[in-house]
Amino acid sequence: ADVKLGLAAALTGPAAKYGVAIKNGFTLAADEVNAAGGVNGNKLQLIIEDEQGKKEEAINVFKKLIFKDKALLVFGPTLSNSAFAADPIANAAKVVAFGTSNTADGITAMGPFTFRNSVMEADVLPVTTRAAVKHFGIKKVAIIYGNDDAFTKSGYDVFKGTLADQKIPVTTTEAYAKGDVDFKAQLTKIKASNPDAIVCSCLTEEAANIILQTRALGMKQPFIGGNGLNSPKLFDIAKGAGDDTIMGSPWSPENLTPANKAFIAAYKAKFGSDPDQFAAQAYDALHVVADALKKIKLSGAIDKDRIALQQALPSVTIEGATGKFAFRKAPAVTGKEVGYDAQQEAIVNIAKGGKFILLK
Amino acid sequence: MLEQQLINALSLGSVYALFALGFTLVFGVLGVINLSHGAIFMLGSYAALLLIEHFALPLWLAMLAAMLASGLIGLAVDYLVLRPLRARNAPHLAPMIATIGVATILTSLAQGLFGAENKRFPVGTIPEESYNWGNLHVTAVQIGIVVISFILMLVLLAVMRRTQLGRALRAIAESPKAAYLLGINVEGLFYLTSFAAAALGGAAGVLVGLSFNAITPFMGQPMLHKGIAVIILGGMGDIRGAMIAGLFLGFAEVLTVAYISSDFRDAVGFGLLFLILLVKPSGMFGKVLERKA
Amino acid sequence: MTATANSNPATILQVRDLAVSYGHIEAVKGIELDLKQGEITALVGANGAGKSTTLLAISGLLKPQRGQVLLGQQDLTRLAPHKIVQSGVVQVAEGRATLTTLSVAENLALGAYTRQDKENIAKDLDWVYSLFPVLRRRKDGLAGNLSGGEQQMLAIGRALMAKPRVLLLDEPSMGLAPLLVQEIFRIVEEINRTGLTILLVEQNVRQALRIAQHGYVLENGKIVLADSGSNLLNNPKVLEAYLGG
Amino acid sequence: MLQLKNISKNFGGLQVLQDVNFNVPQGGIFGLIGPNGAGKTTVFNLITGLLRASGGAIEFDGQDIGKVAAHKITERGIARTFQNIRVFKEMTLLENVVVGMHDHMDYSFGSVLLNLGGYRRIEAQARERALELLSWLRLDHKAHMLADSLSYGEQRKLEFARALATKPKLLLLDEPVAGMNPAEKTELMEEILNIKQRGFSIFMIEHDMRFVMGLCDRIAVLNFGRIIAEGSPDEIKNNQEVIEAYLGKEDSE
Amino acid sequence: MDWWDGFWSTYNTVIFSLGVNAMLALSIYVTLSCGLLSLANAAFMGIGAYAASLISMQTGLPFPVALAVGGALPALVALIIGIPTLRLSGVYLAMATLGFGEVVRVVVLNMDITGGPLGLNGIPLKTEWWHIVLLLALTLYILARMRRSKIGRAFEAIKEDEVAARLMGVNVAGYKLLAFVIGAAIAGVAGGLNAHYTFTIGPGNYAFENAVEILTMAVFGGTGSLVGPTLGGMILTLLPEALRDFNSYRAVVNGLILVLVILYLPKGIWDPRRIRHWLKTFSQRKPQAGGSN
Ligand SMILES: Nc1ncnc2c1ncn2[C@@H]1O[C@H](COP(=O)(O)OP(=O)(O)OP(=O)(O)O)[C@@H](O)[C@H]1O
Ligand SMILES: Nc1ncnc2c1ncn2[C@@H]1O[C@H](COP(=O)(O)OP(=O)(O)OP(=O)(O)O)[C@@H](O)[C@H]1O
Ligand SMILES: [Mg+2]
Ligand SMILES: [Mg+2]
Repeated sequence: ADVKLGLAAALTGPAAKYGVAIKNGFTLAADEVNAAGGVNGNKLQLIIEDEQGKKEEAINVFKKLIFKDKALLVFGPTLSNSAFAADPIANAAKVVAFGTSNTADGITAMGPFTFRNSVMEADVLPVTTRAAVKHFGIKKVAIIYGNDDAFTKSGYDVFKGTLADQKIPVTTTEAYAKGDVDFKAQLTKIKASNPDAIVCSCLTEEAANIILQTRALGMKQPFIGGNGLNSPKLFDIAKGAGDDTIMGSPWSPENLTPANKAFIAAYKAKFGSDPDQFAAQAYDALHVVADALKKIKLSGAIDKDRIALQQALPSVTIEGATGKFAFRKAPAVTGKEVGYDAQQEAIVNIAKGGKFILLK
Repeated sequence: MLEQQLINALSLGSVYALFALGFTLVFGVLGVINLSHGAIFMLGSYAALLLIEHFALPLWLAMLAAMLASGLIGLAVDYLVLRPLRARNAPHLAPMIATIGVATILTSLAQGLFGAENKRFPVGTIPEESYNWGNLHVTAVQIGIVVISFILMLVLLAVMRRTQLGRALRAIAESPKAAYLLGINVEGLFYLTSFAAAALGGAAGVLVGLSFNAITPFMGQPMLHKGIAVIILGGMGDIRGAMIAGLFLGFAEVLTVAYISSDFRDAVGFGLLFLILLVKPSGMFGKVLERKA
Repeated sequence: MTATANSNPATILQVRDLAVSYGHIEAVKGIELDLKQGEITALVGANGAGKSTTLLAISGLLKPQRGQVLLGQQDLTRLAPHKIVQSGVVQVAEGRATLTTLSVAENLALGAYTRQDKENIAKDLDWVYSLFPVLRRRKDGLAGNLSGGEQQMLAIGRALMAKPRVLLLDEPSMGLAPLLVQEIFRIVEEINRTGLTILLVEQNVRQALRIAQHGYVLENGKIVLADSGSNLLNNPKVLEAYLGG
Repeated sequence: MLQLKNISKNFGGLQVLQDVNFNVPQGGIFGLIGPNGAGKTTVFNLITGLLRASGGAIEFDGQDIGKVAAHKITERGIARTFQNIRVFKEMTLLENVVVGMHDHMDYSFGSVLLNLGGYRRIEAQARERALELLSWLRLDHKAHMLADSLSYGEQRKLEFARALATKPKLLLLDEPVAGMNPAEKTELMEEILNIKQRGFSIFMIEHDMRFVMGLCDRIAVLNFGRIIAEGSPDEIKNNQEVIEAYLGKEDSE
Repeated sequence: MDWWDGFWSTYNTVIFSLGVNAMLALSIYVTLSCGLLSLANAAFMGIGAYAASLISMQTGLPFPVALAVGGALPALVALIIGIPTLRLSGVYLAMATLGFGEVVRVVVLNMDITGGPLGLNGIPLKTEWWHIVLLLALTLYILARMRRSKIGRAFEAIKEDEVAARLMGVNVAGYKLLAFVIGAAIAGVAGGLNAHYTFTIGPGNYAFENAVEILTMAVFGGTGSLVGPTLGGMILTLLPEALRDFNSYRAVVNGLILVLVILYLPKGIWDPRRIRHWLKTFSQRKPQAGGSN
């Protein structure tokens, strides 16, 4: 019989740029698994629903996938905010909610059925910062971040902590809001504070624009960023101006492991464009689940099978597009059972000639 | 740093003013807050982008064509949506909400057609390097925006103040019925206004697309918010008011970043709007012509 | 009133079987009117009889249910409102439709909006200013600052700027002080003497019929009486119903 | 009962009223006439609290009402009609009149919520009274129609009924017969006399001389913001200054 | 019964939202019925949601207390800002209240107790279906009673002609404030209910778009009676669910429906006169398709 796996992704609305990549990653992986005969003879069937990046929609979609479609597990939702709304539903129904793009703190504290393979910024940014400081000999930095977005704000919080830990003074901290396109006022202020580098907790499109405007103001500082910058779109917009940007992420197109090379080639063949990190993590997530499914025997009683899957997942380890992957139990919270975070090495990249290469 | 911030403010303010020009024109003549203006602005940007990417048109030509295209969209919106509402004398809320529907439609169509990602104009569409005087940096687009928005405003003002057409538009703004009885082709001028306003919106879209490299289906929304603040601050339908209020908002935002905190930048527009309305209930430049009894 | 020599001038505007409705309410129920070249024709009737409705339909602002308005051979009901003005039928609407946010001079300039003979406009402006000297004195002020009577004069002056062949006046004396009422009627007569055809709607029945060559009485959307002005003024029915006995 | 003492009013630089003094006596009909723009409506707006005087005092029944809020002035017993009709068009005639009784409907929010007897009784009484007022003006047969469907003249009468519903001691009428034909004016004249007979004092602005002279006991004449004459109709009719400023040469209308 | 269980667990959030959105639409209906176009209801909803959630999360107080505070706090804020704001009329009031909403959003964004942009997560699930039914019914009952009293008539009179209402002895400022406060309280309670079944709230949930959405629900349903907003809130909640099959063009269809309703049903979906008219034409000529106009 088919194994039904639900996917709740933001396919329309401003978050669609991630949601669509995520959907692509999943369909690619599912097709691969099915082409190889499925799991224990069962085909994987993806049921994809649009949650529009809105919390109410995420709840509705989760409920539909869990109670109506009887999915064995649900992937998604795309944004951390939506995950805070939807994951409690899954935990209450004892169904695994598997996030591939939720990096915010506290996601996996929601319950034992919450899993994610998205690496938390807290794991990545300290490594990135240390590498950047060493590479450029940085003494002081300025920060710019989006202050009305959960992702960029938590990235900022981590950066702030990291910089304090590593005793790097911050010359000025500037914020912007979603939809802003003109950052010159903030950048002029940063320029006056004369930092050695600019730390940017931003999403790709804003980062690209920020970089371009920085150069237009005659500033030459390199940028340091996290996950949000890890996209070829950065260079579609910023072109060469993005060079010397240092970015840490679990996935890089330059990471030439066989698994990654195969993924990139297959993705290009299927969708005609370069994959990004969101696609890669989605791709890996499906393989993680397929691996877990191999270890269990489906009884056909959905409730039991769901719990069996939850118990099989934590021990899965794979060598995927994002490299070596394993789960680790989320930090404990009193009085509550917790879920599982990703245990993965961060890869530090530097932009050269309009793309990210590994920083040696 | 102050000099650079003043330049930043001037160019940002001009962007707001440019967007608000068309917005306030429709508001002034048709008495409608056309909430699809942001979407039309966005489509103008895409139109020029397509023409340059696929047909390699020179920028000025692409810009004119984009203005034409967005003007036609504005005309279609007027014909299909606003005209029937006028015909039955619908209260103000109706066109406002109908244009929300239009904006939704246009935005999601754009997303279907062009995707959700950011686009930018090809490198070299416009000189990208900045002109430097010592520590001051100004780009060609910045200069372009300031100059173009001032020219457009002056032209629009001259038309409204000094020509028979402008008088006719002001007559319509005050009383369509009186305008009809003067032999003014009121419907025709409604269409013309919607067309012109949308074309101005399209032009703003192209210039914003050029200067910020962030063309997305959603780019109209934040601009619309600012635009609303600007046209209300400037007084209903007041072209000069919109221009001054646009600049004012630009300066307010930039100076907030420079001297207070960037955390509050986006609250400045509406915060000021709120405060100013409390002190002066008809906006900074609005005049009230209401008799009591 | 003396019935003067040219006793049989040509008809310039004809209303044939005109009916106008607001939704389900029929306000004008098939009326006939003839306006003779160069004459004043009065249309009188109680509140809500349908007078303003008739005028609005002639000007094309209301779509008639049926019937025609003929200016010479031309059927006005087929024309857009601005074309009707262009063809020479101009209305001064009820309630002083002055444009209060424009200056007096701008109001007058807009009066000539449809005119093709731009060279004569200045001359006509002088004429209007000589009819209403107060307008010349206030020409740069906002029309909204004029008093009620002055606004009424402006509205009439503005209509004259269109160089109409037929002038429709809807209650020009409403709300005006006695002195001004006399002044307005004097002006209407004066304009008429230049050869302009006028359709005058008035509540001020006595004065209206006194200066009008012809009159119609409208009741509940129907014409109930049509006669010369002076005959109507002495008609016992009119005396009773409209002049308060 | 109403006294204006040295009232002046300016809008920005425009001096609209200057040292206006007059008394409106109890029980009769007092008229205020004057050219367009003389400031008559402004006087009403000052009395009813819609505008504040720039100088001077207004006393009603011996109390200063110059700074009292408009709705409180209504409570004290002054009601008015408007020059350009302001009926509530989307409400029925009956509802229009019941709104006028706002101040006289004393029931608590609680009795509304619980639909208690007190609330129901007061509502029923109000409706009854409203019908009665409408019948004074011969509008009762249209009580349940929307005010919008009334003709101009009927809307003016509805305004009367609504004003009467506030139980005024003094009724201010701003050009009550504007836009009516002579026959209708005659009819309305009778109705106003009726209302006076019922014990209301009336203060009216009107341009129709037959109407004013026929109804008023006393008349004041306002010209360019100043009172230029006050007296009985006959005195006013023959006052040279009034003829020049306002009446014009003898005319029957 | 199995079928029911499955249906209920799949759609109970949607069903909850039906009631909550009906309450929100009613909250703006109250102000509209008094002639006030206030767009602050999203902000009031947010204040209520935050207040109620914080009480649930940080104190051991029972849910009814949390909801009560969620209604009372926005009412208090409305009382304070209403006094200066309600002097404004028409679009100016709309924009000032929109500005207020934006200020609230930014304040919430920059506060620690509210979790800034991350919002509050892990709000306990406390809302049950009968809470919503009860509160919606209570809202409807109170509003219906008010409509039939001098309060409702005062609201209506103010909406039609403020000056005339004032001279009928209506304390215009007072009643406007009352409407504003009642609207705020209803929106706040709705916000509290909503927070306790969506587990998370953030400043983005109560922004410009949400304000406009609430208004749209009311106007879509029709603001002539209580039924209209209730229906409007419910239909616009269901619409996206019903349109799920249109996939990426769902928003287009959504927008189109909005435009069509505004164009062809001027008084909203619920227009008793039109419905009666339809029923009549239907029963009269049976086989002929298409109603008139
Ligand atoms: N916009 C409208 N909607 C519905 N009915 C209307 C409208 N305008 C006028 N009516 C009705 O049509 C009828 C004729 O009105 P009209 O204004 O033509 O009368 P009139 O003779 O000009 O009266 P008046 O002397 O009061 O100006 C009246 O019964 C009036 O109530
Ligand atoms: N709110 C206002 N703002 C500015 N000027 C005003 C205002 N109200 C009235 N005026 C001016 O004050 C003067 C007197 O106006 P008012 O309405 O009192 O005249 P009136 O005597 O009632 O005239 P009418 O007989 O035409 O009704 C006019 O010149 C008018 O333009
Ligand atoms: Mg009329
Ligand atoms: Mg007056």
